[in-house]
Amino acid sequence: MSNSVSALNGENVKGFVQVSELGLQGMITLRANLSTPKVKKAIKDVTGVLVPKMRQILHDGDNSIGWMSPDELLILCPHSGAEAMVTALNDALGKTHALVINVSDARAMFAVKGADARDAMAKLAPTDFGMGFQPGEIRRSRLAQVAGAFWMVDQETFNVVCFRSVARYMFDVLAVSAEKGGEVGYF
Amino acid sequence: MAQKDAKVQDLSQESVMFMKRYSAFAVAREAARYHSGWERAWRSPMPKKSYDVIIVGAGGHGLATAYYLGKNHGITNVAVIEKGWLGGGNTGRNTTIIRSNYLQDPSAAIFEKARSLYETMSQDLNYNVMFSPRGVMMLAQTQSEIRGYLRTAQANALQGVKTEFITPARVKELCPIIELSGPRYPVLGALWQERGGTARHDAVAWGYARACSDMGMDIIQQCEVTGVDQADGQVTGVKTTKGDIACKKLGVVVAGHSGVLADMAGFRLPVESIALQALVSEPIKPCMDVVIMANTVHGYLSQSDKGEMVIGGGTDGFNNYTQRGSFHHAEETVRALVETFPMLSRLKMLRQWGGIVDMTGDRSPILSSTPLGGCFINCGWGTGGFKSIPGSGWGMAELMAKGSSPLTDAFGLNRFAEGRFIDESVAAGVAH
Amino acid sequence: MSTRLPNAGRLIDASKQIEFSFNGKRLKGYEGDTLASALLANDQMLVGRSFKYHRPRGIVASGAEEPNALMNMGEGGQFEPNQRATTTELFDGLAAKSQNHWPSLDFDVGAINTHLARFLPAGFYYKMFIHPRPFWKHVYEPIIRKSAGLGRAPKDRDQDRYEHFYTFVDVLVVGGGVAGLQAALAAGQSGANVLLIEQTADWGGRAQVDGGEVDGKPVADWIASTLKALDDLPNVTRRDRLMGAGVYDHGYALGYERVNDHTPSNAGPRHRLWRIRAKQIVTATGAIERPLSFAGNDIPGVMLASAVRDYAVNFGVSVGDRTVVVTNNDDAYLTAIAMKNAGLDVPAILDARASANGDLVQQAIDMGIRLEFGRAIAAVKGGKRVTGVKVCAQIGEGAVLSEIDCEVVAMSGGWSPVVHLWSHCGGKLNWDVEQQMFRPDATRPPTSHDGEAMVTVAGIANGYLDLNNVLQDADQAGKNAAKAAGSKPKTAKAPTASEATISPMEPVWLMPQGAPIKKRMKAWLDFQNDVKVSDVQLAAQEGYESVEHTKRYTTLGMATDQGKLSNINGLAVLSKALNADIPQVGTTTFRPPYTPISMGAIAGEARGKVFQPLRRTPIHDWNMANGADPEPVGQWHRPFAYVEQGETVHEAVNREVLNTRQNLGLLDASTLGKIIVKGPDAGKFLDMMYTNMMSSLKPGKCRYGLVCTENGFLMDDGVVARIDDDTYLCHTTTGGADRIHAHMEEWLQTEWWDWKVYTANVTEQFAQIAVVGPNARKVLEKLGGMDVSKEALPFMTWADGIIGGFDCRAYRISFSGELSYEIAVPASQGQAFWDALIEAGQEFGVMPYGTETLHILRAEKGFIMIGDESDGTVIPQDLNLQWAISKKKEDFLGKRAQLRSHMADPDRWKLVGLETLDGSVLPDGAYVVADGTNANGQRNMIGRVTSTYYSATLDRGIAMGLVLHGPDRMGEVLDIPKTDGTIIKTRIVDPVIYDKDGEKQNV
Amino acid sequence: MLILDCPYCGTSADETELSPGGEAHIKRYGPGSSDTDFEGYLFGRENPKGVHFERWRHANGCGKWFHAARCTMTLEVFGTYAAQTFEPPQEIKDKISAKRPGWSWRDFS
Repeated sequence: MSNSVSALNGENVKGFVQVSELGLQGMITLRANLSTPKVKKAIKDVTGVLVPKMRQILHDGDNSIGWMSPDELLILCPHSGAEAMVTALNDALGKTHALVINVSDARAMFAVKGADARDAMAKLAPTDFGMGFQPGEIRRSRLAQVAGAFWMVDQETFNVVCFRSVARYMFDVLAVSAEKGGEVGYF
Repeated sequence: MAQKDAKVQDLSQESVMFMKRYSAFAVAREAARYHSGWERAWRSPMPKKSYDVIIVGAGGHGLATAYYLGKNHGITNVAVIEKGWLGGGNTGRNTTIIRSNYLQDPSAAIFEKARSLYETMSQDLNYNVMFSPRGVMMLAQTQSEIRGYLRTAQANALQGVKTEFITPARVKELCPIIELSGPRYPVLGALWQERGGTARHDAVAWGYARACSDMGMDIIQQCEVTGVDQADGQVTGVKTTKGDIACKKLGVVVAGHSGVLADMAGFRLPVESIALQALVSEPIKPCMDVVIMANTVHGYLSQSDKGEMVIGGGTDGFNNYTQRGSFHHAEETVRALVETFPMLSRLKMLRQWGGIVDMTGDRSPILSSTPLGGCFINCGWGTGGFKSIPGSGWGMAELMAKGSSPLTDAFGLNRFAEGRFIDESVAAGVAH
Repeated sequence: MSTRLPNAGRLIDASKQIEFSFNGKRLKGYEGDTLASALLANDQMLVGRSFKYHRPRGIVASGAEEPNALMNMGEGGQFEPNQRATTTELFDGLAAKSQNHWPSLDFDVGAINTHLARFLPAGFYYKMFIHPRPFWKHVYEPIIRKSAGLGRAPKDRDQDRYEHFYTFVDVLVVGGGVAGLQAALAAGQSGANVLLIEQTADWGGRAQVDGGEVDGKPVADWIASTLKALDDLPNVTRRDRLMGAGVYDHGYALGYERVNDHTPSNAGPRHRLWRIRAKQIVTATGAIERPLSFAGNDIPGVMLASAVRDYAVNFGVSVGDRTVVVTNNDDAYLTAIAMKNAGLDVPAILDARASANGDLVQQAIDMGIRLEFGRAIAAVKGGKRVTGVKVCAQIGEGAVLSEIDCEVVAMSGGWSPVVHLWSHCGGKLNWDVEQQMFRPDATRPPTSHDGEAMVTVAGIANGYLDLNNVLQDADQAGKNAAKAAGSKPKTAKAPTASEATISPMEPVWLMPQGAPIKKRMKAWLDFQNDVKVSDVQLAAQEGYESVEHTKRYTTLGMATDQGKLSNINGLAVLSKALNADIPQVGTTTFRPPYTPISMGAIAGEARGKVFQPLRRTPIHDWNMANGADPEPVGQWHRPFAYVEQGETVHEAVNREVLNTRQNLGLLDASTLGKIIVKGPDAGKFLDMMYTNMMSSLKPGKCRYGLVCTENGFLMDDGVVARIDDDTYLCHTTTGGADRIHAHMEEWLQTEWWDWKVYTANVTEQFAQIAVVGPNARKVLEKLGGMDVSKEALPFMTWADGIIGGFDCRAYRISFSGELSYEIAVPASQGQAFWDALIEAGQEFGVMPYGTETLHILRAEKGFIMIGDESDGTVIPQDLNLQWAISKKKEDFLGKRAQLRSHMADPDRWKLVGLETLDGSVLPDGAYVVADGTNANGQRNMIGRVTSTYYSATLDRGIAMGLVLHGPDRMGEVLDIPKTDGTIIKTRIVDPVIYDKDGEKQNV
Repeated sequence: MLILDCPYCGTSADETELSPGGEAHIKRYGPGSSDTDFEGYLFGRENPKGVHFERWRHANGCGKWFHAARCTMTLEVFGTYAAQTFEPPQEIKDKISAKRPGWSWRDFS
């Protein structure tokens, strides 16, 4: 619907890296036995993306799938197409025991962009942001005081997902980390 | 051997007779001769072959138990056995807060007994334990905390515990360094116990030890219990690293190590040992003359006589005997307190440590007889051990001497099977 | 006179003068100075007063071990007490004030204590101030407190910011001296990912001052080339002004970076706290020189020998023209040599040893310095500064042999390795008899998660005092650490230094050996806390035999320097007094941090708006903009009431209550938990989770349910809707959303993992709005789109549809007793839907209402509230909720627990309504009393108030409570005392007092 | 500050990503059980100085519960394993035996 708004409606701020809320983003939680051929096929058929392996995030066109746990995936797609994709996945899964649910509005998504993006992220999460962390990996962790998931889009950009209710906190805390004068020059 | 024992006995009698009373006059007299005349505060004897009562654990609770066995019940043929040094456990590693504003009747009874005994402890023991009834306030920073503390105030009024719910303005008056209008957790009032406060923790152990020694009891340090002897379901003595010692009754008062002793005595306890964090700042000039507890943000704060800000925080959630806690608990406590006490931000943390606390299934202590006849246990004080020392000792002594005590009856081991818990964490629920 | 030498020191940029002030006096220093060096350069010998006796105190050391030079620094939001002058880099405009004196540093009334010292020995306060009882709190303690403490308490909110930084490395090397550099190089060349940290801004450590040759080159050249080599390695990072503050379990190290302490006007954080996970930690933290104990060793001008030469070499500062060196080892000779080299006078070296013939001794002799062996200081002359020393034989009782005029006494009692970081996490120590020091015992290291050693100590910190051994040891430590972290060390050889001949040091714990009591009472061990040799001896005499007892009894080592200078000396004195060996008496436990770190840094970024996450519903901003009085519920801020202009909160609540009962109220219920439970076993699972039978619920229907803990207590409640055969949606309380979801997952994952059930917490996917009141249906019908009639959507059913163009799910449930719908729309449309309701509702008298109105409406209906009627000790049976406890089910969580004797006890207090005879509102939390007292003298209680409100609907107080045999005593009048003791007469009534037959909600 | 390897998502999780969940391998007693068994189930806890088995949840991570074998005296972690089991894997028991010969815990040794 046209009156849909994301948590922060695309707010952004520039420090030594840029922090942006990314607006409306379709997201689907899928829980199932991910090793069964039927589940794999249903997901590939509907989204065009393969089922990712442990801590992997795969992309194809507008859709991405991130590995959340051994029986849970996060499917990213255009916001307006999420409901239809839920229906399509349910149809494709048929009677298979699975849970597919639209969580687009339960979440918020951010980009942290700039040459020192790793430094900004390393102020918040107890995660190794060294060169071992590369595009293609998704990590769930804690960012300051809230849970989040993040992955690299390219060498300079992280995407971060958190719950919608704490979107303001996430934005603010990323912005504080990115404040000029706080460059670390570590990574 | 018998002869040697007798000699030890004689010597101890002698030193009992010469134990000097402490006073300003005595200090002045000693100053004249450069303090060369001070006696040992307590004797360090070898154990006798048998005692009427053995207390395992020379922390505050163990020593207090021994002291009141002698003082209230005339039982002085007592040994207090300590694995390390007396007062070297949690008695000397806590934030020294004394209060009795508990909600449930049994808790309020034993903690108020303790608090009232602290009032006169320096005089009783002739040892200045520096009880400082500077007042304890528990901040209400949410509506549910207000309701919880109003309820406690109501209960306390009926329990003979003097507390009142005070306004934010009064909070500020009592504690000028507080920020009332924190954007996140404004101070909405407080439960105030005017006669709560602090005491010098080491002095409590030392004072009891000196008084016990004065009554002829043996405090045996550096002596580890390695086994519990029993016959026909009755305790008969303990095996120790300084030999076997017989006793008629045994009191186990070893906090975090209770499980190990219980194992030796052949029973199990609903107790787990975990680490509790505390830290102090560098000393500054007096700026806070009350004790603050902020439960919403899990922080406790007072200023010691030396000027250090003493901060107590949360516990780890896992079994741990290392006396080291995880740093993030200290971090959570500090950041929460800095929000309500902004001046803390520019103080520095001087020292951080962990104590091992023994937690029961309902977070209330166990003062109880045990499946082993003549063997009694006092443990599970969790984070509330120091404030209860004299009350715990008083009740435990009565329990051991008479078989029951109104102070301890509700804290029996049987309550877990019956579902009769003493839960002080009530009203913490956040719902709607 | 303390002055600047003509040749400025190696750290000073003499072209850049800096202005600063001390006690308001404007002084000049140079870039590169520390506050301490600048003060000395300005002849400021007196810098503070001691803790207990308020003795004059001067600078003793040049680093983190300094006990005396602690300052109040800065103003306003940048004021900070207890700043150590020796580790404070000078900056333009620095304003420092000395501490712990009144009215002034030079004339301090508190100094009277020094004359009373005889009456104030260790532990004096335990023996005094016992009578009369009230005097401790009201007279003695205030005096003691006032004279104790050090710096002033800050008043203003900190204007600086702080942050944290996480990093994961193979090898962390702490300390940027020669050992640290070589260890980092060896580890780095092995390919390990290395972080090398140094607490100061200067690399190279003591070697920069003390000199030496490495591989035939001056050590300074070696340091420069090694730094370059490290910088060329991409896998090595080195950071200065970053102190290794603590080592914790599993390779976790805390680093304290002072980013802007020296540039306070810069943007950016003041401090950054590094949380470093290292596979291996190498501590190359050097050693600290020990003072010697002699009478008057606390007079300003008596300094550590190494500090005296540090000030000369690093900062070009002469502390005085004439320096007497007193020592028990060769190392202090370096100071004599440095003084001579700087053109200053060294009247004598007093060496307590009978003889010595090391290279440095020979060098001193060659330079013509007067050496006196077997000598000691009998007393230092002077008050606020040294004027000379009286010399005696070390053996004996201190008969004065001669007097020497001097301004400086440079003392050295040997060196103590800095083993703090090794010990923080359990590393054990051995006593090295030859060198008289505690050294790390490599066979008893701190261990990590894998049970293997995680810390290695390198160089001087490991007890190697000469340069060549330091290099070999550090090289091996670096290689070993890299290997343990999974790299392959290169076989490259370590650099070598020429070996020097060193004559053995000799333990000297008291000067002279047989010093009488009057001298021992003036021989300081702990300068800041005023602990003297006589105090430790008194503690031993009184039976405080354990080192922990002695420390606590005397306060030795408890000051802000944490005993860096005093611990070993005190331990040695104690062991002598007890006639035991030092290792027998033990060492004390080292606790983090190494030196104090700011609370600001610990709190990190979490202040102000990012203090804690504040959870917001999609309607949060509207709520706050429309008068919401925020009530924290968990991390949410829910509107307590929407207060209009000119209204009190209480009035707002009454207005909201009446309006909702009479017209139309809207509640932002988005915070209520919503959990999807799906799968073939979902019904079976919910039958275990809830006390009710949920598997029998029909799709399209709703059922109120109770969740208990396995211990039987009521945990949460809410309405469950069955979506389809396989799917349920469980509503929880606001606080329960995350808790109940976690509770479900716990049982599914750890107990019934073979059951086919998936859950998902979809709380935040929806904005949920309660539309409540007689006009509720009208407003929804006006918006139009779905049939919300009684027939199409009966009470306790739900349906999907469209209202006002919004996709929604409507639940026909009521927590108020009114006609009520809870409408869920996607969160992204929540605000728009709320706006639509407000607009459409105008003609129906719409008003938003808050949590207090929610509470009152439910209380009027006798509905329980989790957290009010339940508090963790209440079981559903107490609340007469037997109707919601299935008798058909064999099992559910809490069922077995509720069968225990105390829970089945008929004497448990039970829920009733309470009505005051005078219509007043009962106090919150009040108790119902019976006659008499219990065995502990407490008043007998037979019940308590659980909820109490003013009901605008009924214009009187309403309440619920738990009362002994309550439901059997309807109509009885009870006594409920207030805290002032007055009694409120209260009648037991039915808890449902509004619309008993439930007609209003079922229209 | 513990780190535990999450057996589900393969990360070495910092303690602040985890929530502790008490003793592992506790057998549930429900309706029909004796008072003693039920008390033991709810409150009887091992509190060993040494080898211990406990539950953890990767709360700020993949959300899964797992078990850890850990020493309460040194905090050494002998291994982590999935929660869907009634006893520790042999491999972890062997590892403990190698490091703590003669260990026992409840019925395991």
